[in-house]
Amino acid sequence: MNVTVLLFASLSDRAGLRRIELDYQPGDTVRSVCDRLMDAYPALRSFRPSLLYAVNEEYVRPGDSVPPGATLALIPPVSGG
Amino acid sequence: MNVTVLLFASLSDRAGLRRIELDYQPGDTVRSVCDRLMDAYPALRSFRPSLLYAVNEEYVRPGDSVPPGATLALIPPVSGG
Amino acid sequence: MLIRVTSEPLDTAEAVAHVASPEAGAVNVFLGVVRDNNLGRRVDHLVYEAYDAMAEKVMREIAEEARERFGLLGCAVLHRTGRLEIGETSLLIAISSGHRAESFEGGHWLVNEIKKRVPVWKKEVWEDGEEWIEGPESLGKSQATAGQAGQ
Amino acid sequence: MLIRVTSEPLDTAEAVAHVASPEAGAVNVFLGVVRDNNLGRRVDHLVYEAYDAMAEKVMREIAEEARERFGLLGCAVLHRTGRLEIGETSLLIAISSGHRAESFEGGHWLVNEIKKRVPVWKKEVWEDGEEWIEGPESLGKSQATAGQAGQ
Repeated sequence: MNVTVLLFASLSDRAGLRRIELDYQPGDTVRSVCDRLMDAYPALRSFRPSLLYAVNEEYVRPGDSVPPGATLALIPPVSGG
Repeated sequence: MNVTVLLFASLSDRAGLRRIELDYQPGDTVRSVCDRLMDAYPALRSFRPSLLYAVNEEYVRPGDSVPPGATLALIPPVSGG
Repeated sequence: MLIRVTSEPLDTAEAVAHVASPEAGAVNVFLGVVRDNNLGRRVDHLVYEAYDAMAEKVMREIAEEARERFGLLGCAVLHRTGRLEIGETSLLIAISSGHRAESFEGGHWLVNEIKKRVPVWKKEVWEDGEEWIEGPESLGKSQATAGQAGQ
Repeated sequence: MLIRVTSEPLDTAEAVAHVASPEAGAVNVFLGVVRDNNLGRRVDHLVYEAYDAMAEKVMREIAEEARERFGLLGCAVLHRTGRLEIGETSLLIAISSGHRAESFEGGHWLVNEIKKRVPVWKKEVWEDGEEWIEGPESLGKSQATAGQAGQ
């Protein structure tokens, strides 16, 4: 199974892509998936302190688990309205 | 010269008219014009404590003067909006 | 500024278009609408009467004051008179401002002042009777608030 | 409730019609509009990007919460995405309630929550460059407010 990671706004501009598939690893959390992602895309590291996270369209905490097949969205500070 | 008195809402319903012309008397104030009006239409007396007054479309006080030719409006508590 | 007392239906799109400005980041629109009930009583329709000329004058004064107090860019205030059915709009306010806070605060202030100061009266008509409503609804028959306007 | 994230222009009349109710005495409409300037800089246009599915979900949660908190009768929240020119509407909120106070308070609360919690981002495009705006404008680059949403 995979984990799908979605990127938006400045993050997606920096990475040059909007959607990444990573292999799921047993016990994956938001933090562990991010660690693997940042290893593959070191340019995203500087964004990490400001990010919020959503798993399957719900805000979650960095320690929360990411189930196999889930979609993890990396959410920079929002500016809608 | 006359003084024109305008009546609205419940006041106008009670008097059965919307507009009354009274003779101007030297030194007329809102109070003196009202006194003469209430003598002619005693049914309006009970309204008096709740009224505001406007002379020529500006709110005024009961002691303010009413010049010859002026329009005095008797204004029940407003309920617009 | 667009200020109007009229027996014609009020047009939200007209008011919004009137307050458009390239500097505006926020537009707030308030509609006072005829409700089917008041103080537990079923309302059939309302009749609004205005001292037309003075009502427009006072509405203009209030709008000028709001523009200064809240730094508004555009302001439209329209009041309808005559017979109004349930769901029809009796009061229409549109304002524009740089940011959202002023648009909400300015709009709320405007409605409150209009209800206190503008010479307009509302008659409620029920199935079995009718009554002129005098004074702000929230105060029932008290004239405390209206009384301040002339003093 | 009418909740929508769309690249099509937002229609005020549709939103107002949606919240109509015979029990409603007040309707409040808020338009977030593209300003020609921000923090002293001249803006040419904006580009809004949303995490569409989640944005609608969060907008719906916020609208439900507003309905309970303020006793709203009707609620419509629409956000536009894509390229928006000066004067175009990016956010449209319409709510109805029995009385005016809730309509102003509920509308203001809704806009504030939407700006804190809904996953939408705005890119400012100037004559000579562009930048993603991240975080509420009032706090500049700080993430204090947005940070609370996920914790």
